[in-house]
Amino acid sequence: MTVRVQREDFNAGTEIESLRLAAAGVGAVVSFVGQVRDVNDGANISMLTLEYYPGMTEKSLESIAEQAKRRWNILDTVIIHRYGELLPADQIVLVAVSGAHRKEAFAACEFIMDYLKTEAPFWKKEKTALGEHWVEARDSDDTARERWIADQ
Amino acid sequence: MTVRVQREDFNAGTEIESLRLAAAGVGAVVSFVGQVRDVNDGANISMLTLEYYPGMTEKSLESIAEQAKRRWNILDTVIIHRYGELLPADQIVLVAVSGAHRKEAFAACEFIMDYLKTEAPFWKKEKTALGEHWVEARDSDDTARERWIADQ
Amino acid sequence: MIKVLYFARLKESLSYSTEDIALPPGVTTIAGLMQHLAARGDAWSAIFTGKQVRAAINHTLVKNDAVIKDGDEVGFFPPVTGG
Amino acid sequence: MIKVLYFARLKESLSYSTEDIALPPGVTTIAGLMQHLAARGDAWSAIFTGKQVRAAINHTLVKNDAVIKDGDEVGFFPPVTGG
Repeated sequence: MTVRVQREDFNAGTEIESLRLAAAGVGAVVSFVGQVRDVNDGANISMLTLEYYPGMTEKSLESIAEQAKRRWNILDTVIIHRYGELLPADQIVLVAVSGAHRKEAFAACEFIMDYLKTEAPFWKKEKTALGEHWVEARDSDDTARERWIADQ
Repeated sequence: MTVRVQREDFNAGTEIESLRLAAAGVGAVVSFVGQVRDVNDGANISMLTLEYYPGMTEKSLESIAEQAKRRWNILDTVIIHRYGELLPADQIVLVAVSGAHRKEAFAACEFIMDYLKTEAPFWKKEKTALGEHWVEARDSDDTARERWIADQ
Repeated sequence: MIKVLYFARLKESLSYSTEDIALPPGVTTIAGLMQHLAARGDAWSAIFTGKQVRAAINHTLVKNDAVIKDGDEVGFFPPVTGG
Repeated sequence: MIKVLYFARLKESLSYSTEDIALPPGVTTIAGLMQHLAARGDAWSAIFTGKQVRAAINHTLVKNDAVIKDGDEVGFFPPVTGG
């Protein structure tokens, strides 16, 4: 289980490859890469600043990965999330999950993203032509997470 | 929309990166990599031979990608599937989907894999200590596909 | 004439992958063609009366009541196992 | 003493991110601490009476009735927006 919160960029291909080759019996690696969009809610984004809570954020991500591991028959997980100043098309987050079979790897990867979005302490500030503002949490993210609770 | 059926290996990272950077408005890339497992149904695999139906296989994969595109608000898809002789830990298939938001990219990627498994003309022959045999289709793959029909 | 292609287990049983045949009189559907080929006996009989066989006409998966026309390419193969 | 940390919008409103304070008499929960801090007025009042604020004790997300002990690290922040 790998959790990294870092300023530096990451290479999704390298992480997928290392999950693929790390454990005997890996049949599938499902991954998610999130990047800074050039437009959000209709406004052009020129920069995104990501703040986090050192110590708590890593602990939160580890707890989410452990929940996924308990819930599905998966082999390993990688979560990398960046902080600091990011530009459009910069990568923000990688979640990758290896498993013997695809169904559980897909579910676990989506579960981790849905929980990360609603529980991991990160905050985004967007810069547009109108200035800077803190991004508001979305109800759709809460809905996405609640689905996993109903599912259980 | 990219579909490739090839003998050569592929680089998942390169494909994810090109989807990421290809279209304005990409916020998420979900990908699936399938590889040859060292054990299947309890037997050690020493080689996997993949056969396909030139012409029909490509057409089938394109049709699956188009169905995904009609069904979800996604931006682009890449499907690469190998044929020929493969060894344990060799990559078999990549499906990657870009979109503005994660939920639809996840659904489309899993949909494509479930349909590929049940509709795209590929056949696997496994080599074990007992010799070679053709892999039998799994009921669980049909079940996975039927879910999308009920969902519609 | 139609072109008939065999794949995977079917190809191995027959030791060949393709043949051009005249559409036999009275054969208008996949089911009819399968019956006609099975009547050759031996490996053909085994292929078409044993495990499940899928069929495609001109690269499209079809059911056994699908109609075959002169010039068509017909493919026969087992349930798929890719991915 | 407890350590109190502020993040994102809260940190910006206060122009600082951390303070060490003695746990005020009678304050035993997150709700009590929020009320105590809001009573400072101005930016503090705005933070704790306006938009939703989440709290963590020692790096674990908690509800407002969670109990604070001497030596705890308490974090206050808006709903999260990562990923």
